[in-house]
Amino acid sequence: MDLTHCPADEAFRAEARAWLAGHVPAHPLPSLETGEGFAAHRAWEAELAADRWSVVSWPEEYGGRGADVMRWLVFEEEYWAAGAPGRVSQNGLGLLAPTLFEHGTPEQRARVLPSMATGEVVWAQAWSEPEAGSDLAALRSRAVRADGGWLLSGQKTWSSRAAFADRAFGLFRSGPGAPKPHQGLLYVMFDLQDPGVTVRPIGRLDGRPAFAELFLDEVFVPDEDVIGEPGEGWRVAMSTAGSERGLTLRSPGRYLAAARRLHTLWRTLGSPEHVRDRVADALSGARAYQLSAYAHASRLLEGGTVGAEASMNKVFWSELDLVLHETALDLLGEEGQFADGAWSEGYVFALAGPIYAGANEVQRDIVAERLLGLPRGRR
Amino acid sequence: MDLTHCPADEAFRAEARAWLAGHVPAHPLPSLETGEGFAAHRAWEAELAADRWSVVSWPEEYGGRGADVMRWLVFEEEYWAAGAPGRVSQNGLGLLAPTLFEHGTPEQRARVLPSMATGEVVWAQAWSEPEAGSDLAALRSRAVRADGGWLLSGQKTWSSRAAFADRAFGLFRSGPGAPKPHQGLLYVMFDLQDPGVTVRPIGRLDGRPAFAELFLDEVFVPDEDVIGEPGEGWRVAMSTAGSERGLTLRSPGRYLAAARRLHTLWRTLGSPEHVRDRVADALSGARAYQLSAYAHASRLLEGGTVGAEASMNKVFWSELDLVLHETALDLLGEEGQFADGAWSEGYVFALAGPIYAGANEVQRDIVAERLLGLPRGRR
Amino acid sequence: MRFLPTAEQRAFAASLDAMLTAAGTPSAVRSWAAGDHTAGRALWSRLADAGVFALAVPESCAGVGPLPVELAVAFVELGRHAVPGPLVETVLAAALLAGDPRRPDPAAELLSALASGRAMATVGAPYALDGDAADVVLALRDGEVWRAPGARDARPCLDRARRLTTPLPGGELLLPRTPPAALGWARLATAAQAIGVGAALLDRTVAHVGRRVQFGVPIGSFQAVKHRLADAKIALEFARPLLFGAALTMDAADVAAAKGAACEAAYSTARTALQLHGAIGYTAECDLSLWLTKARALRTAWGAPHECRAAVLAAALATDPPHH
Amino acid sequence: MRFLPTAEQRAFAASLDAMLTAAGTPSAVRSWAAGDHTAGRALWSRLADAGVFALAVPESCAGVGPLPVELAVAFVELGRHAVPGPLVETVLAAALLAGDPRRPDPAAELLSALASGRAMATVGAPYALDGDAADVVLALRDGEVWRAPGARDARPCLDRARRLTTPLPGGELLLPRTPPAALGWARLATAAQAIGVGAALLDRTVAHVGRRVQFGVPIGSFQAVKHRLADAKIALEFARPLLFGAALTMDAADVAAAKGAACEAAYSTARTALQLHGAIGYTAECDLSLWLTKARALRTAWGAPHECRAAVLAAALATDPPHH
Repeated sequence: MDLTHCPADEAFRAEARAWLAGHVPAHPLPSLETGEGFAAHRAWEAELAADRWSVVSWPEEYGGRGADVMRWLVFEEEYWAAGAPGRVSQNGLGLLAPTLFEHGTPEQRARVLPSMATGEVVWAQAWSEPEAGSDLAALRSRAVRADGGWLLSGQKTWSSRAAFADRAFGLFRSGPGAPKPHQGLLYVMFDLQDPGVTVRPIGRLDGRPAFAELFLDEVFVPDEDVIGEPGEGWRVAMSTAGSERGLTLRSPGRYLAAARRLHTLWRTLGSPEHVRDRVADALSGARAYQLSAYAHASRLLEGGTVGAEASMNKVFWSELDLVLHETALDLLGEEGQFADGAWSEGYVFALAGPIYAGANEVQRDIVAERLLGLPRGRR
Repeated sequence: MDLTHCPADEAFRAEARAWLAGHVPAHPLPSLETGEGFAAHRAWEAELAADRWSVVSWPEEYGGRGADVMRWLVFEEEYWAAGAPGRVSQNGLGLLAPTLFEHGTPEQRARVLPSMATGEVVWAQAWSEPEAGSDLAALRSRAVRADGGWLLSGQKTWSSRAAFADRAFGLFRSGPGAPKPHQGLLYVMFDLQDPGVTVRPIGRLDGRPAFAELFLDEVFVPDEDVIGEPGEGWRVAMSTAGSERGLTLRSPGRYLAAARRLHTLWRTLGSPEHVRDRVADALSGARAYQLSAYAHASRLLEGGTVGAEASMNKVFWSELDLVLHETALDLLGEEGQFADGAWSEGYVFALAGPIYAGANEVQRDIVAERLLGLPRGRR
Repeated sequence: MRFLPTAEQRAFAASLDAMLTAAGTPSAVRSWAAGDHTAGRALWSRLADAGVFALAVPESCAGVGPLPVELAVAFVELGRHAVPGPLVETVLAAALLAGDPRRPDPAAELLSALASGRAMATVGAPYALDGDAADVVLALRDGEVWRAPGARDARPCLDRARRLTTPLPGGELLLPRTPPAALGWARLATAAQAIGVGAALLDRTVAHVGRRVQFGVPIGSFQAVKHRLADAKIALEFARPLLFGAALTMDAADVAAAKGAACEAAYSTARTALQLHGAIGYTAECDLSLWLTKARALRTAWGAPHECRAAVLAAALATDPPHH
Repeated sequence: MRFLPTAEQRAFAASLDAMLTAAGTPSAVRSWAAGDHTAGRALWSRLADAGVFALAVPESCAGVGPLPVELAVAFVELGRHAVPGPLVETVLAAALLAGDPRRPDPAAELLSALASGRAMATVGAPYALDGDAADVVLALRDGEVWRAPGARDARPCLDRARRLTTPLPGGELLLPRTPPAALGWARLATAAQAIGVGAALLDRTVAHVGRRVQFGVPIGSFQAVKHRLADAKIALEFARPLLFGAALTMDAADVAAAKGAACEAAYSTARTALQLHGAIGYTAECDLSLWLTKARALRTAWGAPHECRAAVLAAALATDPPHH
């Protein structure tokens, strides 16, 4: 049992740190959820990619550095500690790319990944539907077989980034008569600029269009944009959920950096007593999440898996993030009310944490049933 | 809307305060849950009764002062502020007496109440059974018809005070073929000294026998000890739950006094920052509970009722009490670990608060279903 | 002792509720947030006609006050309907001006304008809410009360219907000393507003979870959902008596306890409401957002929770000397 | 980087677990609480034979340490089985005596007795746990380490298996200065014990709610029950890496963070365990009580939560200067 990174990982850390020190913008970019900010973040992806820092965990042939999960954790620590911008390609990198590596064809990988790595194509996810939030099996949007491909119709919602993104990926019901709701689904990529797609941006609490509704009316997608076998979409989508995804959805580096920023803010404001406990707990919580990730990464590197433990991670980071940002606003007092304050957008973003990527209520059910073995309720 | 007690209530307050100042023991009595302490508390009941302070809300003919619920609140404020001992007759006063006033015969009242008022007879409750905790409808102990009365058999548990008490009251199944589990129950009083009753004291966390298991083997009770109609026991037991009981189970005076004691302790120990918030919240919480009780009492005095609101009270006071005592122990640090410390028995007692008198989980279900109108779950 | 609202107080609340329901405040809030104050001003006039702004103004200055209980009754309804504008600040301005017994001329004149609804006021300490909309901008400076010649730098807040401005320097000295009790009126009104905000959030969420089906059943039948809502209900129900108790005594500690408890209850109800609405609740287009963001803003305004706790403890210190 | 227990560490834990399971610790705890230390001493010998007390003692003094990771592994198991006695204090005594490089003669001798299990030690600061059972009573006095001639005034605690005593005055000065790092060993061992206590409470409660039927179903199928247990699981699972991270670095802030998180997780798990067991869990005769009361005691011992937080913040201050 040890906590010492190998020399190669430390060399990698030093290289990343040096590069970031020379490239991270001196001032924060405009909000990612604005047209201007989206473009600035896209340019930042290109800058990262130019020196092969945008997709460090990918193989070199696709623009990466073949970093294993431990080295990825190191990169993320440095990335967030340097105050680097949020990642506009997060959805593609975190959800679509792992799926392509596991289920895509070589042709798909060659076609899709390089432009994702540079930010030339930004991907949005299209999972949820109005009647299917935490209950994804209730999907109703459909894919109908057409010559050489499929026609997609229906409505998707809460499509993050879709207001400004280029393409999207999601699940559609291709076998309406499937005996179980998880069967008969198609995992497919499609173009948001297609004339059959209407994108209606939705403002989040602060009014910024952080997600959109998508209306699809017979949008043709060729067979080459289907990932995995038709009808197997659920399995394709879920197969990456059980491994690294539980670890890489939100990296510890992010919270370590945020906790340190909070601590600095606290000291700068004279270390007021009323948030002392929460500042200390944010530091400890971020450290706990970091160490837990090291343990999970160690297990993955030995061929193990991360299953329902991902549900514990989800609850932990989302609540840590929210308390951390609430504490910052409490510290700031009146100043914390402004929409353009240094912590405000982070607070609004953190408010969504317990809701998306599987609401925390569902995650707690999973922890209780799969990790503790409690009887399934009616839910 | 006002918060001014009428002159008569203020005069009553002054009289109570003066009496208590002259009679409350200078040193705390030994623990109620010991033989020695039980006797001391019984003697205290006699002392209260001698000057008609033991049952102020009862009619004068039974030793009371005919105090209405508002005046009772005033009495309780003075009682606890004076640091007076806990009430060994609590179960009889709070549960059996209201039932007798509503459903008892004049003969029963004349026979039972005076000795309850003096502490000569201390009553234990016998509701729960091993398989029926929060789910009282699952009771299995039975009452079989006999000549001029009933034969009680079965097992009761969590019978508070039964280790040292004289008599008990509870529900027994008299109609085993009743179509619904709440039907066919008998509300009955019985003698703990009866040869058919075996009392097995049970130690609580600190080892003190605060309750007991009761094994009943054909214990004969005459018809005169049945309250209400046979088969109607559930209705009899529940009828008093909906009115004053929700208010009188735990009086605000108790928490006001405890919060003030906590505040004094905090200041005496130098006002340490780490519990500041909780001390302030204890003061506010006790005040909120007091004011809420005034509102409920005002409504009762106008002929209104307190129904499912009692479930809110239960959750509120039990959690207030626990946090209050945890805070005291945190303040005391190492000193708070001793079993004989000034706050220790209160802490152990408070730990049980969220469990008894309807577990807080059940109370929250009631609040959600009856006050908010949410759909009943499978529970 | 009769710690229940009178029939008149209940009728006052019901009439405001009915008026605001009919007025459809959400659209007024949205246009206010967009910088168009027309609908908000119209609401303001109707509230003034109902007497809301006269409650903190003494009869000697064209008011009907001071009537803190009625003010609390009214502000619960204002919060329930998320009425926009410097409501609390106008009350505070009145309490400031009424609080100095010498009451110089311009102050008396202003008081009557506030009571009648002719003037909307805000108070900067340091920021002034909606100074771009207000007719009167007061500024608290080193213990003095000034009338500033306006306000600048309107900045959008997380509650989009609130814009914090900075009073312009200079202006006219109104009172040489800030009347110490005036802050209590701001806290009381804020606490009442928070109770109303919390009640609206709870009501809307209860309705939502009864309708919204997931996994084949209304999500309101899930025990975890029920218990969160039960906790919100309990927190609000025990903050309410603190509010009215404070209105009756106007004791600084009682007011602080009410402000703290009401705002914490409203904010935790907001968190519950957001969580149980899920993504739809997180959108600006869902009306829920109007109350969600207000719950957070009220928590900070005129005394954050830790400041309220400090006031509670300071009062306990005065009344409860330690025994050694 | 391999932040997982080694096969040897897992085997060590498993062997202790098997040994303690076979020994049936609850009856030893009960007799210890009643003042009969026989069964507890027998357990102690077997733990010493397994090498538990040699882990904090350097090889130069008949120990096998310092091996803080193995110590943490062992103490998790001691907590899981609620082993009674001054376990942490014996480790602390060893750390104190080993911590002074000059190590005077009596200290070296004592160290070897502690490592072998021949001597059970306790440390008073000011109270000494189980001083009536210990062979060696150390006292921390004004920065010095003394060997007291015994202890008196054994007082029962809320954890009935713990009796706090006061070291007798006088005795022998062992070390003129308390080695500053020694407290870290006490905190680490306490944190590990708390993790084990929490794990035992969780396991027993999961088993109970799967069996206990109310309203016609196992109470473990109620969502409110599930979520409380899920929260306990999450708190314990995120305290565990802090524990082992602290064992690896032995950094004061890491150890304090681990102590704070582990003890808060264990205590909140205890609250959940009690609530979900209901009345049966509240009885002294239910074995659950042995862990319930220990969770509270460990939270206070060797650094209450606020003291641990202060250590975390002090370290952050040193490593993270503010930017202005």
